[in-house]
Amino acid sequence: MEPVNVKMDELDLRVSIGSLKLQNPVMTASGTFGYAREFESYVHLQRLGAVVVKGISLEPRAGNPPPRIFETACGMLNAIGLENVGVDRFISEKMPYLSALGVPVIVNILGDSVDEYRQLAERLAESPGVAAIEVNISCPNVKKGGVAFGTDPQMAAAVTKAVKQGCQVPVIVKLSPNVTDVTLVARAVEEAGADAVSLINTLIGMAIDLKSRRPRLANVIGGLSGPAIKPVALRMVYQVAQAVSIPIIGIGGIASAEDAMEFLLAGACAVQVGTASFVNPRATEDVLDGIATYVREQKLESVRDLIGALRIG
Amino acid sequence: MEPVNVKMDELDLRVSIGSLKLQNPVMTASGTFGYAREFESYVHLQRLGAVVVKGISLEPRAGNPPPRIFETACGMLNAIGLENVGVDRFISEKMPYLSALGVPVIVNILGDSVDEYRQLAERLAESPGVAAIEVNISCPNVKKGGVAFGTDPQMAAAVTKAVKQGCQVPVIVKLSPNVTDVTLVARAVEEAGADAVSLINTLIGMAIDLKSRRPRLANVIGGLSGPAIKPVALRMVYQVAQAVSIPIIGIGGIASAEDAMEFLLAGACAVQVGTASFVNPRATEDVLDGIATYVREQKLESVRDLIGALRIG
Amino acid sequence: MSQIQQKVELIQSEVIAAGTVRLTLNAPDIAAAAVPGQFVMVQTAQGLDPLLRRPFSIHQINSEGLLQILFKVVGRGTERLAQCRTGEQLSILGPLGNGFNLGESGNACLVGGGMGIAPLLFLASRFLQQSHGGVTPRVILGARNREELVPLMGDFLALGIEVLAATDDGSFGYHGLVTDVLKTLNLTSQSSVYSCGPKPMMAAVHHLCQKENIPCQVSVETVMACGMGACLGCAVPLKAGGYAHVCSDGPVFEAGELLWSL
Amino acid sequence: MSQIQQKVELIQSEVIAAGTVRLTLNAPDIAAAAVPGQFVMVQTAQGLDPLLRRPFSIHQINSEGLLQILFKVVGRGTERLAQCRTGEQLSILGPLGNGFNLGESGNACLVGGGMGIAPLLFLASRFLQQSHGGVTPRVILGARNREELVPLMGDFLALGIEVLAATDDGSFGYHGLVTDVLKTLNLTSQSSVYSCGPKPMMAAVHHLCQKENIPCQVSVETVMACGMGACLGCAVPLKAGGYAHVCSDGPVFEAGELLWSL
Ligand SMILES: Cc1cc2nc3c(=O)[nH]c(=O)nc-3n(C[C@H](O)[C@H](O)[C@H](O)COP(=O)(O)OP(=O)(O)OC[C@H]3O[C@@H](n4cnc5c(N)ncnc54)[C@H](O)[C@@H]3O)c2cc1C
Ligand SMILES: Cc1cc2nc3c(=O)[nH]c(=O)nc-3n(C[C@H](O)[C@H](O)[C@H](O)COP(=O)(O)OP(=O)(O)OC[C@H]3O[C@@H](n4cnc5c(N)ncnc54)[C@H](O)[C@@H]3O)c2cc1C
Ligand SMILES: Cc1cc2nc3c(=O)[nH]c(=O)nc-3n(C[C@H](O)[C@H](O)[C@H](O)COP(=O)(O)O)c2cc1C
Ligand SMILES: Cc1cc2nc3c(=O)[nH]c(=O)nc-3n(C[C@H](O)[C@H](O)[C@H](O)COP(=O)(O)O)c2cc1C
Ligand code: FES
Ligand code: FES
Repeated sequence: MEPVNVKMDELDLRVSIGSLKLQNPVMTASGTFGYAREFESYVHLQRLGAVVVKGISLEPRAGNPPPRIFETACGMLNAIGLENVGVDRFISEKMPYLSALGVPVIVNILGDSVDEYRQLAERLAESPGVAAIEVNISCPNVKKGGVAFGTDPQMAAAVTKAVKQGCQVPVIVKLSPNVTDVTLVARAVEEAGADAVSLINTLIGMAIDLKSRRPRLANVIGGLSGPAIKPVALRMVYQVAQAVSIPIIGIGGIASAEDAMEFLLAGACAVQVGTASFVNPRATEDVLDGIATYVREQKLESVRDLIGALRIG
Repeated sequence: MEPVNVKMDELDLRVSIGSLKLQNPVMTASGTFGYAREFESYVHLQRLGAVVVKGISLEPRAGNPPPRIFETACGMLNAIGLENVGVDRFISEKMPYLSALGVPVIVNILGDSVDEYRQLAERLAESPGVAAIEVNISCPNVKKGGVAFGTDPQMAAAVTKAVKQGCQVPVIVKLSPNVTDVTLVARAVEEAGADAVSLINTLIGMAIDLKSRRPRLANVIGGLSGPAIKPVALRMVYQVAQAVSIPIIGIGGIASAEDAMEFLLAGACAVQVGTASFVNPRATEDVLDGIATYVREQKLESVRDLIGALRIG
Repeated sequence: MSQIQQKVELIQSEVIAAGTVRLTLNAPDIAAAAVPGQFVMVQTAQGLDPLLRRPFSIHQINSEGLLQILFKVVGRGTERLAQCRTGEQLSILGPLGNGFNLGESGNACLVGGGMGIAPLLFLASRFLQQSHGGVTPRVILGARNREELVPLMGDFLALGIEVLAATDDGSFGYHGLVTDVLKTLNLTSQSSVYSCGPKPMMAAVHHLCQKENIPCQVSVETVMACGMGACLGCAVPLKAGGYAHVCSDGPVFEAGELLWSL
Repeated sequence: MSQIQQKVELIQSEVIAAGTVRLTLNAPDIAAAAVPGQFVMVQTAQGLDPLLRRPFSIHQINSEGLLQILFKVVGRGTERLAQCRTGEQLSILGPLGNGFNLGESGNACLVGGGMGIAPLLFLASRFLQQSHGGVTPRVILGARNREELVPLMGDFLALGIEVLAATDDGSFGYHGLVTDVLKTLNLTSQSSVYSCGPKPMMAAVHHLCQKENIPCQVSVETVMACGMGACLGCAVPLKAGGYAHVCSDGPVFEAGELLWSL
């Protein structure tokens, strides 16, 4: 692993997501960083703002049959099918390593019913290392639940309320971009008590193999991520920033510090790096170093000076 | 200009969009091919399936202030603001050249009210060269009208009815991808009498210049097009193909014959090539040559064998 | 207007100053049709990223069909081009745009700043070669400092054209702006000024010429997607209202037609 | 498990048969840590397209820290790699995956088809170098025809290993399948088979070994995004139900663990 080469002692990169204090605004995106250990050879994990782990369900899930991924122009489709070890094994097998890292651990959860979300929140609230819960109401891959929760403001609010009731830690609701008006869902979950929103999850996409005349994914459709979707993500973050007053975490196609700072300017308090970590496993740390360098070179008092600092008109 | 190098005499590439017969399924996308003349040095225009021209409004429009375009990962944002010469000058200055080409001319129209759409259809119906009208209810750039028509099934149906009343030529309604469920709008315009639907128009996106902290587009938001959006477009064409029985024209990120044929397999009867024509002005003809070569090599009876031939399960 | 899309061979790539590169392409068809002020659109990637072509003024052509572009490395596309190696094939479109109007003027003055000198070399050689007896234009070139300016002057000197130099820091030639030098030439309404460079420089040249009633043509830059009038992305505001399109109505304009306040 | 992300220099690029390329990279850190059957993820573009890295088996390493990959040009990524020139820097990740279990076997047989031979060369040399006295594995290689097969054999012969060849068209060696050759060797449950190649070939090898009760390891391929266990994209179905991940649980598996019907 490369040595840490950007001095950050004197820089103020701290941001808050409600009561959750982060040493800097750079997190991992759920499902793209495994359970963090996978990246220990590449990234100084203790430098991250927070680690967001793969989506966890009540019961273990085997996931979808292959092929599960396909590369597209500046992006990729995935239909992993939310393969995960289930909440019990997550707590017993994965949390010990994660909580020892010394950075906030945010657990992404998904359920098939409002009650499952509540149960997940309750189970995780018992695990002391969990700093916050990110509620995935937007995954497009599972037929039951996933889609409906994220596209219907009322359902999204119901899930938010249930999770809030189930736990004391900050609750971040992760929004789907596959909607006509993302601000409606954002406002609904804000009213329902969400401490923050994160966006965007993947756009729904598809690809076809001309040779076999079959879909490239066994699941037919999948989630589009990567640099290709960044303009859509940035627009939605900007729109939501005008609509809600809770903190926003920006996600979608972030591969460089410049990308990340665009999201901060648009109104995000923090960002998540997703697909970029597949291409460059050190992407999260590279984004962090780039932000730090910018804050130093521009002599900003803190990284918070960037948040929402977009100039219009 | 390069000589025509793919022999097509013996091949059956014909497709129909309702009563409109095309010699092949390759069209241009509105707003990306000017008024066709711009491409006469690069493309044998008479070989195209149809020419779709830049969106026309009742009155001339100056368009948005610059910057109007910005390159993104495998795509571009545009906020041209529907600059156009207006329907009168279009008919007097542009139609003579277009109708002399000998290929169907499809006129893309946009209005700020249902009545404007009807008036446009009536005016164009008087011009003998107009083979069909494509109704742009989806352009995200103009604050009045544009967005609402395309995202609300009832409004979309109202516009469709008005245009149908105003003219006898086939009416193609162009759908917006910025909706939760594209099939709802597709079904609504089918019921309202649309002869075909075309999709997708651009996704709404945004980009920010870190140096100036300003949006990259004077209009703040713009339409995302190009290869980046192809997976979303293909998914929506596939969904709409399951939902309606009128012909579908596939649009979005098509840059090669392989791309085009994916749309045919997903259920489109024809395709439009947009942003790719900026990068490779010969893109439409290259797509056509590639399809012809495939039809010959695979010994298909006609290109129509590909339409909807996706295998699932 | 006949435009060509072609793969052409890179014959030579020269770094003529830090971050400034000159490419020589074997493009006889485009070279034969080109006039000064026109440009080419160059594809910079093999894949889909960067997606769009990049516009470059035609810097010089010769009778063997070689065409040169001169550019500064400012981003991903120009970086890619700077890395291209001799023998590689580059896809280019051209010649595009309208070009300068050389008119009757026996008293032409070319005013370039930074990379704005790129189209002026081709323009200067055309003045020298004009059918009704060549004329030697006057040339004023400005840059930030000696390092930037001197490498750009060589080609003009080789044509036998004297260059009036100005640098921001005074490290070479006149210490100040090109407009200060322009003032000293006592041009009249019978002269013509041809200018290309950074926007503030061209605005200053325009205002000076307007005051003195000297005809002035400028070559302007905008972001472009197509370079051929199809996307309408390259709008510049006109004094009379509305917009012109740099790729098809320009890139050369009568300075007075444009709205300079923006 | 220590994995490294590094820019490494391309030392040599050889076209060893039509569409088959071998790259030699100066990657001492990765080479030092690698075991046979592991792979590297190689970035093929400078820009964002193609976006994802491509996985390639480690074909050979040497004591000077050079690492080779051997691949067929099948798409955009491999095309790009085939065009890379000596001196270029390539970003690679590795060593990844689990590698073959060399076990105690004094009677190893390596069965490769097409590009499946790539990891077998490294494996064969390790067998020769094993600490407790080298053993010479038997090697069966199959391909469609002489043109494809012969260039792939040279490195094994240079190691002093005899190659049993099989071609689909009989133009070289045995006319038929590698499994036909494998049958003639009379392997037992004390032997071990190591196989890599097209899926139908590996399935046939597996079924033969299963019948004869011969231990068999296979190296399998899937599409990959990360190569390091993070995306869960590289699933292969297991006989016992559920999925394994080729990049982290494999790419080498006991053939009996996998579900071959799919
Ligand atoms: C008609 C015309 C002729 C031109 N001739 C020349 C020439 O002869 N020599 C030369 O060096 N350049 C010339 N340019 C500018 C040149 O096209 C840009 O420098 C180039 O496109 C940048 O590409 P890039 O990918 O390296 O930069 P990008 O990565 O696209 O951009 C890097 C930075 O430069 C800015 N930028 C990009 N294009 C422009 C532009 N046109 N104007 C101002 N800022 C820009 C971007 O906003 C960004 O901040 C010309 C432009 C036009 C329109
Ligand atoms: C662990 C591992 C080790 C590998 N080792 C080698 C090696 O040593 N030598 C070698 O030549 N190849 C090897 N491969 C396969 C190699 O990774 C692919 O050929 C390569 O990724 C293709 O990239 P491309 O961009 O050229 O093709 P693409 O443009 O991505 O694809 C071109 C065509 O090939 C198909 N394709 C792509 N990847 C695969 C794959 N993994 N399996 C089957 N079909 C595929 C695509 O569906 C498409 O039809 C290995 C794969 C894995 C997973
Ligand atoms: C392979 C893969 C798996 C993902 N799994 C999850 C998940 O379990 N839960 C979730 O909320 N989002 C998941 N996502 C979405 C990402 O967290 C992120 O929202 C999306 O990929 C957009 O960001 P990016 O463009 O930076 O990748 C996944 C994305 C990918 C590519
Ligand atoms: C510069 C530009 C201008 C456009 N103008 C119009 C228009 O006037 N009317 C319309 O219906 N669509 C317009 N579009 C959308 C395209 O027709 C097409 O739907 C979209 O770009 C997606 O296709 P593509 O990815 O192939 O470009 C425009 C697109 C671009 C890039
Ligand atoms: S660049 Fe497209 S119209 Fe000028
Ligand atoms: S390739 Fe990502 S988990 Fe295996």
